[in-house]
Amino acid sequence: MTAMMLDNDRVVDFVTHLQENKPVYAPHAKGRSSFVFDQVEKPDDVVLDYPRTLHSIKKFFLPPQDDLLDFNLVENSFTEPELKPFDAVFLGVHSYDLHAVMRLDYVYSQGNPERNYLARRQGAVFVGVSFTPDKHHFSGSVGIGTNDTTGFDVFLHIVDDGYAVEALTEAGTDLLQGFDMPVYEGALPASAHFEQHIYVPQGKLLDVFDHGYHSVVWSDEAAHCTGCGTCNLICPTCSCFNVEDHVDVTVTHGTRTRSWDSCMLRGFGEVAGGEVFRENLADRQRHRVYRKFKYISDETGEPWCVGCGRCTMNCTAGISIVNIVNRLVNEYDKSRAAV
Amino acid sequence: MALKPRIGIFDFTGCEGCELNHLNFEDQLLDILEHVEIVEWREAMDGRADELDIAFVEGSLSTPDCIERIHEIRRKSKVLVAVGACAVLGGINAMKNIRPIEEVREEVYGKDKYLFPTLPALPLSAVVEVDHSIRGCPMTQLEFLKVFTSLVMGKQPVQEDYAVCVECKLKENECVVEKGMICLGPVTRAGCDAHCPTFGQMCIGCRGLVTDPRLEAMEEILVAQGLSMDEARKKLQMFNANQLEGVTS
Amino acid sequence: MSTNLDIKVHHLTRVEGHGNIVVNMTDGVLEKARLEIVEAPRYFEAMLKGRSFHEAAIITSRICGICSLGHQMTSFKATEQALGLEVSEQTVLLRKLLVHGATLQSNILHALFLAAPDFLKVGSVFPLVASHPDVVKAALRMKRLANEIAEVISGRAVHPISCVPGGFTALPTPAQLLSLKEKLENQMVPDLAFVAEVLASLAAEIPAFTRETEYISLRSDDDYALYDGDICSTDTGRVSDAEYLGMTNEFIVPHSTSKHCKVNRSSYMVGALARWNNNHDRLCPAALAVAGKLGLEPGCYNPFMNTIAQVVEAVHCALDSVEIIDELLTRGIVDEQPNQEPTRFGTGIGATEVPRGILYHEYTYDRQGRIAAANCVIPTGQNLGNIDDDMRQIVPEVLDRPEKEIAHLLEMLVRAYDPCISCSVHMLDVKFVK
Amino acid sequence: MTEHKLMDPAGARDLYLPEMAEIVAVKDLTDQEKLYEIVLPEGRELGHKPGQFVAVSMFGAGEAPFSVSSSPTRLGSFELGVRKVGMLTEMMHRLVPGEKVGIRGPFGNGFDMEALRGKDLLIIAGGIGLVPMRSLINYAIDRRDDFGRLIICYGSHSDAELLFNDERKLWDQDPRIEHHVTVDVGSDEWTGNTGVITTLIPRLELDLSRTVACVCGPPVMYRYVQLALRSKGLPEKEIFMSLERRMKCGVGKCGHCQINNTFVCTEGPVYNGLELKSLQEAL
Ligand SMILES: Cc1cc2nc3c(=O)[nH]c(=O)nc-3n(C[C@H](O)[C@H](O)[C@H](O)COP(=O)(O)OP(=O)(O)OC[C@H]3O[C@@H](n4cnc5c(N)ncnc54)[C@H](O)[C@@H]3O)c2cc1C
Ligand code: SF4
Ligand code: SF4
Ligand code: SF4
Repeated sequence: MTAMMLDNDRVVDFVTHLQENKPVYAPHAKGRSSFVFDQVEKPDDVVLDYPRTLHSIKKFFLPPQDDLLDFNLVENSFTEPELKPFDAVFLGVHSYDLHAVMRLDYVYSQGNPERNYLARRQGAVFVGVSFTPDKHHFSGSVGIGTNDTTGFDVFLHIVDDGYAVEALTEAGTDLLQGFDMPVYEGALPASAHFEQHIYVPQGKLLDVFDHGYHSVVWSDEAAHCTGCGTCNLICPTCSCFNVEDHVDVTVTHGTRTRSWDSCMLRGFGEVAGGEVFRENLADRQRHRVYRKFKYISDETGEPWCVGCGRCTMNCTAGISIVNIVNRLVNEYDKSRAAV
Repeated sequence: MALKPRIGIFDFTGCEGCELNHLNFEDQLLDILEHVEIVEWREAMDGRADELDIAFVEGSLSTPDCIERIHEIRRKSKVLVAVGACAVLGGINAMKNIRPIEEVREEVYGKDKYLFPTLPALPLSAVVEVDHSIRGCPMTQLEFLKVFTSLVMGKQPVQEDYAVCVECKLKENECVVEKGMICLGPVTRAGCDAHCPTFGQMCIGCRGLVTDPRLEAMEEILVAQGLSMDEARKKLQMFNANQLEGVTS
Repeated sequence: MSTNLDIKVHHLTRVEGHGNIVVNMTDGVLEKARLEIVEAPRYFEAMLKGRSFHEAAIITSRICGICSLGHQMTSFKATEQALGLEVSEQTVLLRKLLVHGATLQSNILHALFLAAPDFLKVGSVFPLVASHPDVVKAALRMKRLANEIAEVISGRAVHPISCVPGGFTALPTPAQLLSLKEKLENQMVPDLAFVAEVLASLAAEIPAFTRETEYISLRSDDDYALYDGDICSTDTGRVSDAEYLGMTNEFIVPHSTSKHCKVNRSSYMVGALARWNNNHDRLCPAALAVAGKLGLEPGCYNPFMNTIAQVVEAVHCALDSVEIIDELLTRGIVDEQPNQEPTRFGTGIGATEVPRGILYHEYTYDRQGRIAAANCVIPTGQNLGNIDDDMRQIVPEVLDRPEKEIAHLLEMLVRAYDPCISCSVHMLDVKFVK
Repeated sequence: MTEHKLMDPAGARDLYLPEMAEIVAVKDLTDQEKLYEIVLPEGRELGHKPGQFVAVSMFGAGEAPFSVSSSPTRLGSFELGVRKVGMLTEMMHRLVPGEKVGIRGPFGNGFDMEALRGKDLLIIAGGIGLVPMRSLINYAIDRRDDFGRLIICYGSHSDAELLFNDERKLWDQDPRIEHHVTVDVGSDEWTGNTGVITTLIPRLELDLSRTVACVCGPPVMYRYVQLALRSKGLPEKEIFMSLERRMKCGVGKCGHCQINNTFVCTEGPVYNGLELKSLQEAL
């Protein structure tokens, strides 16, 4: 399929065009140097050239706080809050974040499929954009290039003076309908170069984790970790949650709400009576990383980490998942050399 | 618990911001009054009560008179709730505990220092049994409502025991460390909905430390940000002097 | 008429902090008539030592939750002066708006929740929920809005968050400001008018007592001085804030954990009435009209009228807030970061009008930007001598009344000053001893 | 898994909505434990297996998992034995017959009753572990001929904390049940065994070719019981243990109960010794 050319100075028009049919969600600047996905109000505010957003688009389908039911204490009854599909265009999504959504699709479809997630996921259309890796991105090491179009309906490749626009699905072609663009003449650019790498050949990555369980890496890294939970909470593929009942001040109504949780927290494995399974931070750190590279990966064959770099960048203690994995790789190589 | 619990509000040494925060429930005050009868509250009303279902007590204990009064309050109350950093931790007043008390008195009152007896600033739990805590400086209104509704329903209020970072991340805040600021969020107990970082300010640790706080890791972070070890300790001590000294958990 | 009196009001109610009223008269000789401050000393000046400039206001804010905003503003001014930090005009406007919010909040709290029960002869605001629901609802509405101003601009009504030395860490959106403005105009202004009507009908309940004293407040050329100005005395006129020590002269008295002050007489008064006496010409016309309706006249020497002066001031603050918001909206909110790059390290003084009167902070910073010395002079401390002097005059005037009534009158007197005892002891009960 | 093929939500269940079920009877077991008899709407059967659990909802307090204590062979209602330990269980203890609670489930794998057919059942229960085991015991009693020997070893901290005394008296009288009890610390009246539960095991005469052990109790118990059984020669895969973990969903989503790569709520709570051996974090 031929790509079309979207000049930089027409991006605002393009966003306006997308807004005609559906609400559009796209990255916006926040704070001193951060970005967040938000519904577009002023097309001018959309930022397509950004390193990564604070939360991934996971937040729309699995919200940080999600009411599971509303209850009435007087009548001891409940109602289910309405579940609305996110019938919207998600503009400016990076490849690794859509890969993360696809992993969540798997989690919420297999075993006991969950209506709450699946219902919200309906109707979403994805317009991707390629990105320039910064010092934390390493999605290339888990097989996700900067221009990986898997799952997208439309993809914008960064080229000189603008974007080469590729329609990838029927829904994507429909989106572009009515917005005239000249044909893009050049070849589509290849994936950009990553500074950050996991040093293991593609396809061998998961083997490393058959060996790393008893590594000293875990206690080494845990010594610097505060156990704050940040690394899980900003991860686009983390999906654990807590459930709590909240009662309003009239003590007649309330909601049962689930919120994102983190396996790095001490209380995550605490049961009544105070026993904490995985009391040790080293065990928790291992569990987190094994959730990304082994447990589900053994089932599906792919790493559950998509290489977005969020956990490393946001860790105030400077703990780097790439560093952890590379240390394991190193130990693995050594043990194999010894054999 | 009686259908309409009789409650009292008491104060010890502190800034009374927590008490003021009781009056700041403008939108909920009338609802709250539906569920309880306020029978004693020096700051807002005349009168005293002999027996109470719930005592909300703010302030730290720092004179011999305080110790006597808190015993009396404990005796007459079925449930005692410590309200705010001063009552729960000793609060900012406990910073004076770090330096020898004589030196501090001398500095403020000079030769007249013996006119005014004072003790180290203690949390209520150092002297009497405390049933529940509402943390924060000032007390977190969110948490007050949670404890209040729990007590009215007759259930144990749950205390958050994870870092402020959790709530901060749930709100998709830009981490203030990103702006070069120093933040005690990673070891401070949540429950405030990350109020300070949400307004671009650092977490100062007013809600106390989480269970099993990773202090060495936290100090390492602060030192990496350019503080000396001594300054890092001081930061942590602002609200947690007693907890760090083992006076309270 | 009795010649012996023994009045002890232990842990005075409806005031902030712990104090006792003590009056003692034997055979017609008045031995004691005073307010004893028994709140535990708090040692803030000592706690500040060695702290960084980022922490100064966070710590001093905890001197008092009721005046936390005032302490912060004063602290910023002292720090900024000491470190040579310039702040933007936007920052000053936002701070002035915050000060209005804090003044509204405190004045409304005092006039309607703490003092009004005296006028209506009940022990607290709670019985008024049933007897005067309109007044209570209006009061709650006003207090909510006053708090909302603080919440929108600084994140929190008690111990504000986002104001820091050099500026703000977070800024309000124009939409938030607009909504504040609408509520100020459509709720606060009518609510204040309604409350003024109610108070006018209760004018007879205000004791007719006068004692001329020295009144000290800030004064500035261009507005009703709250955030900034020179120190101004009704006795001796204006001096700059650098001379604050000579305008306070703190000294220790044994019956109070808070220090006392005096300047040209044995005592002086600060607070809303002092501001009224010095600055009534700077009030907006609507506030002056309310003053007229409530019988508050220039040169008023009745301390009980302090409560009325607070209500008059509230009207001014509400209307001036609207003007500040208009100006902010016209200029547009500029996304700026606080200026926290010191250009010098030295001594700085901050003087601001907080609801209870002038507050002074003085800090000296060492070369690492840590506090080497600190001094805070608190309005309630400045008023304590004046309260004692009032008591000494009022007791002989009312000896024909029953002791209980005298005690109640004295409580009302102390309350009229809206004393903030936690503040004053940053380092009240009434005791009559025979 | 490359391209996303999104499942139609119409095919997904409402996983988190409870059914309001009526408590028809409440019985005190000790001062800390109560037994609740519960009926689902329209008298529907719960349809559980021994070893499965339900999530009980109390609005305002939340949800918590409880093993079903009654046997599926006893129709019309099901029973839960609840120990008072915290927020939700304290509120539950105030419930009286006629009131309703929310129920989700049954969840978990439970015991594979087909696989146990014809075997000698060695049931080892510590403390509150008897509550879930009672479901299996009563199942075996009701289908007595389907099984070989029925050996019950029950240990408790003290004699005051012993559960189901009336029922256990019947087990004592039944010649086809071997029922052994021990307490860690006995009162002056106690005449039975004292000592931890593992002291009962060496005395047992087992036919190793047909014995299956089913174990439930506090976490510390498992390691020692397993050691004791192994030293008797019972293979790991014939020892079944029921684990406890924190749970928030019961349907394999919330992540709290995950041990290495298994979810206790869907693949457990019953595991055999061989499976647990590969789960490093299990015990
Ligand atoms: C599979 C399984 C079967 C169980 N069977 C029984 C039984 O038959 N009888 C019985 O008395 N108890 C049983 N428990 C333990 C019971 O679930 C806890 O005692 C109960 O959750 C305590 O709740 P609480 O609110 O009273 O306690 P709190 O300490 O106040 O707990 C607060 C919250 O933490 C979570 N939580 C705490 N402890 C546990 C736990 N052990 N497991 C899961 N979540 C927890 C719950 O969500 C609870 O709402 C079982 C647990 C599991 C996992
Ligand atoms: S973000 Fe860093 S410090 Fe926090 S839990 Fe994760 S690894 Fe530990
Ligand atoms: S583990 Fe870290 S790098 Fe990997 S997807 Fe999660 S947040 Fe991104
Ligand atoms: S701002 Fe503070 S509380 Fe928030 S994530 Fe960063 S370190 Fe944690």
